[in-house]
Amino acid sequence: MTVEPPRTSTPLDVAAIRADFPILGRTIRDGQRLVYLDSGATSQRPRQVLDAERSFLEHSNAAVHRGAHQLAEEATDAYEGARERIARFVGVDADEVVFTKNATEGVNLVAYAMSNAATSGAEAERFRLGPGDEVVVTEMEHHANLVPWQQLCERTGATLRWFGVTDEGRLDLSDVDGVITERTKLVAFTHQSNVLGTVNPTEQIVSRAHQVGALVVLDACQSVPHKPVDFKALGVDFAVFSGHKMLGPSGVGVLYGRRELLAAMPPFISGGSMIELVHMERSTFAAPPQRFEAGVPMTSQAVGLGAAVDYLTAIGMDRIAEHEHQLTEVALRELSAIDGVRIIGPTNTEHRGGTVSFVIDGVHPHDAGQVLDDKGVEVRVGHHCAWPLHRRMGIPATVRASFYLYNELDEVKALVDAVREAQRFFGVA
Amino acid sequence: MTVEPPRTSTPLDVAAIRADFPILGRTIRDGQRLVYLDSGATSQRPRQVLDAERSFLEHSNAAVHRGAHQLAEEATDAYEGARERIARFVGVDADEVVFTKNATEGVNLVAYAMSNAATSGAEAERFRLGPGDEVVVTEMEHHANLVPWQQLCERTGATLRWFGVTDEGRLDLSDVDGVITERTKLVAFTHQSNVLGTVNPTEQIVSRAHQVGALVVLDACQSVPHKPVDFKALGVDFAVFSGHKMLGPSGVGVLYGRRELLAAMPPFISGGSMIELVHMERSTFAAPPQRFEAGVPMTSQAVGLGAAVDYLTAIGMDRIAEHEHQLTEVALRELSAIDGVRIIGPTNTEHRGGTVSFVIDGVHPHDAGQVLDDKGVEVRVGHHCAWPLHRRMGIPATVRASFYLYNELDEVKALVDAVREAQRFFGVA
Amino acid sequence: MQLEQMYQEIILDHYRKPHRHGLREPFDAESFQVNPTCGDEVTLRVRLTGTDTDAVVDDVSYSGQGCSISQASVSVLTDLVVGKPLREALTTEAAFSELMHGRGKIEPDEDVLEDGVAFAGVAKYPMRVKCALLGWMAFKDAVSRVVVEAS
Amino acid sequence: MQLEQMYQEIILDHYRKPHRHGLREPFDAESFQVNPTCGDEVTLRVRLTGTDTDAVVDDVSYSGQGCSISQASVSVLTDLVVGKPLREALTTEAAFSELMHGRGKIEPDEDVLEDGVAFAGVAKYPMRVKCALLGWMAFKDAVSRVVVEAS
Ligand SMILES: Cc1ncc(COP(=O)(O)O)c(C=O)c1O
Ligand SMILES: Cc1ncc(COP(=O)(O)O)c(C=O)c1O
Repeated sequence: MTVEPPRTSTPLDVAAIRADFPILGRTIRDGQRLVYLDSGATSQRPRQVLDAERSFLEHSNAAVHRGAHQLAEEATDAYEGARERIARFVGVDADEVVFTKNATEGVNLVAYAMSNAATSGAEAERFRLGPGDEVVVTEMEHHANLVPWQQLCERTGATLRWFGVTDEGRLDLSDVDGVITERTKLVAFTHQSNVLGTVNPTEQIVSRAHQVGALVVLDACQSVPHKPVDFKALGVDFAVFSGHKMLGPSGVGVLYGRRELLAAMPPFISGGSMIELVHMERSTFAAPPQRFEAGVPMTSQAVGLGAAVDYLTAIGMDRIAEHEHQLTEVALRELSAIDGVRIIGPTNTEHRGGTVSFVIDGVHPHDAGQVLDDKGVEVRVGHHCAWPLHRRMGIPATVRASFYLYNELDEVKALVDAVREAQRFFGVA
Repeated sequence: MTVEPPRTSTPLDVAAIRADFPILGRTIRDGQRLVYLDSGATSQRPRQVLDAERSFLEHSNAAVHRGAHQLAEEATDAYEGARERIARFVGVDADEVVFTKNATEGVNLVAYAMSNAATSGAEAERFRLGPGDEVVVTEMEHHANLVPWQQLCERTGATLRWFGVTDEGRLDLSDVDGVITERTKLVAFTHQSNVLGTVNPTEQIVSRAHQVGALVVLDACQSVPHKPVDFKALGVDFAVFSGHKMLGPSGVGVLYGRRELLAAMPPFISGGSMIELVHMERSTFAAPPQRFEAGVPMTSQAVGLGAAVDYLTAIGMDRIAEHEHQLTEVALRELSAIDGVRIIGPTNTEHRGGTVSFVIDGVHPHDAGQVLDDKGVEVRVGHHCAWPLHRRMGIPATVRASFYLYNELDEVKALVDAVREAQRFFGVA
Repeated sequence: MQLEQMYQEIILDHYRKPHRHGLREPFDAESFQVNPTCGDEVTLRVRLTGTDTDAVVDDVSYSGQGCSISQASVSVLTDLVVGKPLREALTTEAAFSELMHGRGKIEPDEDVLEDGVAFAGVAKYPMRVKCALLGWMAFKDAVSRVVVEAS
Repeated sequence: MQLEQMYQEIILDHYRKPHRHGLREPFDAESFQVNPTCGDEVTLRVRLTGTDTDAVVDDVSYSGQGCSISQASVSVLTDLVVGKPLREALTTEAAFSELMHGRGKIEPDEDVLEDGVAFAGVAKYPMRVKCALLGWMAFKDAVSRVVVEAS
């Protein structure tokens, strides 16, 4: 295995980065070195993020936006400061960032706001859906960006349509104008597939959607953690991502919404801190983002995510993308070279991120995963919450390796070796 | 000020407890000792909870229920182990405990499941609501247990009714049978008021509700952290509480639901990990509690809440209740003794928890809070997310002191002194 | 003790004896503003004379409930804007808003803000800034309604 | 290496040459079970003869897809229950389920579980326990359907 010299930026000092992640020092099973290749499911946390959260909790913890004492003031500053940095990280303004518990809640927030529009005022008109209206998704969506739209259609009588996937694992956009039509009210699609690694062409989809006046929701769970992303530049109306996939805490996610859309959108979860006036008979609601953050929020988690964004920014998203690109290139090449191993998704690195899924003839992914685990190589096996995509590719499950800034080239080698071992163990090589 | 000797249990070693809470060592403004009397909004966290979460993140962090590798196995064990201990803490079974981001989400979960029942199968029949049906709440509810029901009524055409509050700050139950009737489909009320401290008589309300076949939702946010609570013994159908009010992390709450109800209830937030089968056209859903936990959950936060429950259990909820009872008794007596101070809520400790709200003639609560803060006394001022209750009591806002296991008697004294100082500062005494 | 910095005598005076208090007729527009975190409210009316660049603030009347900061602030507001050209009043509004968002690091211009400079200490308390701005938001909103209606 | 403990030869043999594979007629009830985390599926049919306490498992047929553990387990299941009195089959089911939930700490009874004892190593891997139980859940479910229909 050889690495080409980095093309656009200085290479990462991966050893120094790894030293920031306490968990990477542990072993697996009988003393195997941990080779963590499951960052697509959830990433690990650097000391800096753990420390930021702990320091907040040991010094400034209080309920934010509720009360005037000094702790509340410091906590609110920390929480809103995190919001500002996170917003800047994805090219938007702080008041366009809503904190959710995860990306899944973000998608549901938009989906429920749309069905709630039925019983809201005229300003919510453009969010209303009914029979005859259509919602467009793709066959490669994560369940998080599929099931909420199915449910929205069930609630409203709208129809779900979708773009298919080619054998190569790309979106079939041969009939964009036939799928996104005047009936389309919303288009939801993933920026990068969590199985195939495919990066979808946002421009073509966004411009057609806007041509027919449809809203665009981008699932950015697998892009924001791995490369520079600017939602304004992409022109999407909404986007979601999760903290835990980008070195941040679990329990916090982000919904971005264009200012004027959030302002017109009915609330989803209701309760304290999202209101303007409350009477027994009825209530009115606060301006965004508060309108969409009911209850005591994930305060220390937002602070932790702010620290994660600082960490990523200090390293540089360009360099991280470049690093993963190199690992992916080697992984694709080496895995493809093994007899009986088939990559599911693009086999080159063009418009493709650092997620490599594959199947091994004669070895069920679950069994392969067990052998890999025995070698300390932690990958995910199964349908990765993208069941329809697997069905489309004609397979029940895959083995998925996903890379991040802390992965090293010799971990790719460990993966490849473990795959060969799985073949040996099950007698197929 | 004198303390009576503890009645039923050995007194807490508050000094030892305080040593577990790093934040209690800090100062406020110009070097004032921190007197934290805002645990009703959010509690502080002991080292044990911070350590449990950090240790999880440094050793076993992974996406739970998704993948078969050793980290996923350890993470799932930690997450499900926490669920078991938390369930036991409130007298229910693990599969009746759903993790939410906060109590507010828990209430919304039930409210949305009920409107979703309209487009669900026959098994969801008993959750359906429509015109002519009634939902009953009380005038002392936190917005979290009021606004979601208003919104449910808007979505379904059902009618919201409520129990009033007496001048003494008790529920007016003089006409229980007139308020809860055959039309009532659901009764939602708070176990303990977050403003008045009032503990409501669950038995009378639950038995009338069940007599007419209505479901009962208990808001246990202010009871579970402070005394022994057993949901099975109370006979409620659903209950909610938040981790951050009971020494646990923010970003995690609990919805308890009776097993057979959860089994029949349609999902709320949808996405990964809550499904059974997913096709492009439609999906089926997993059994509870997974059905209600879409997406990567608040994993480390659940683990932290498990540690909080262990901490509270080791000290003993009975002893904690007794300790708060004593602080409350002294606070009520000393504050009532000040000319121009009026307690809002019961003035004795019968059926009453450790939350003491009051107004000071001639000093707006916001201004009083500022003087208290200047003395290091952190209380909450405003309507405490119970605006209708304040309107009912004829006041726009109150000052609220709320106690917890780490508060000492001399902090009550600091509160009382600061209130007198506020009167002096604004020239009303 | 920092309290005196926040609660300047000027503020307490305005709180105890608010200027131009009460709701009066005639008026061109009214705005109701509430601070949802604490429940402070103000209803404020403006009466303008003249139009466009010649417009002058003829009267500002108000009622409400709230803390000393929110009540004193709206009283000071009336001193600063009544009888002034609208353009000048809006400049004053901008200066006051800037002061309040300055976290105590902006030196207020007494020529522009007069009694308003007393609120410089409030700017150090971010949770109270909304109190000080409540009346000013109502003023801005009411003025914008007049302008919208006129156009 | 712990792998061999999990993947006993017996398991791999059943996986490669599953017993009684395929769906057959006649049958009294069918159950479809799926493991939503990994997508493993099994469709299983039971045919009983006799009734109540005399009931005997006449045939179990199945098809499905999944890992070696889930496929081998259902193959072993058929060996253990076909031709046995239903009561005995359900006792075996309970014993197997107990073994799988024992986290590797339960000593299996070879007289009851026969080839099933090979799964003792799987019990140490909690994430794989569901694989081993998939077919058994289908069996239990199918039997309960026969009983419900009969009553
Ligand atoms: C009585 C009561 N109910 C509900 C809530 C809402 O809890 P959370 O904001 O954690 O969802 C609170 C606290 O804010 C409360 O005190
Ligand atoms: C592409 C994609 N979308 C959505 C999600 C859902 O994210 P979460 O589970 O954090 O809500 C994930 C990860 O699980 C993902 O990879």
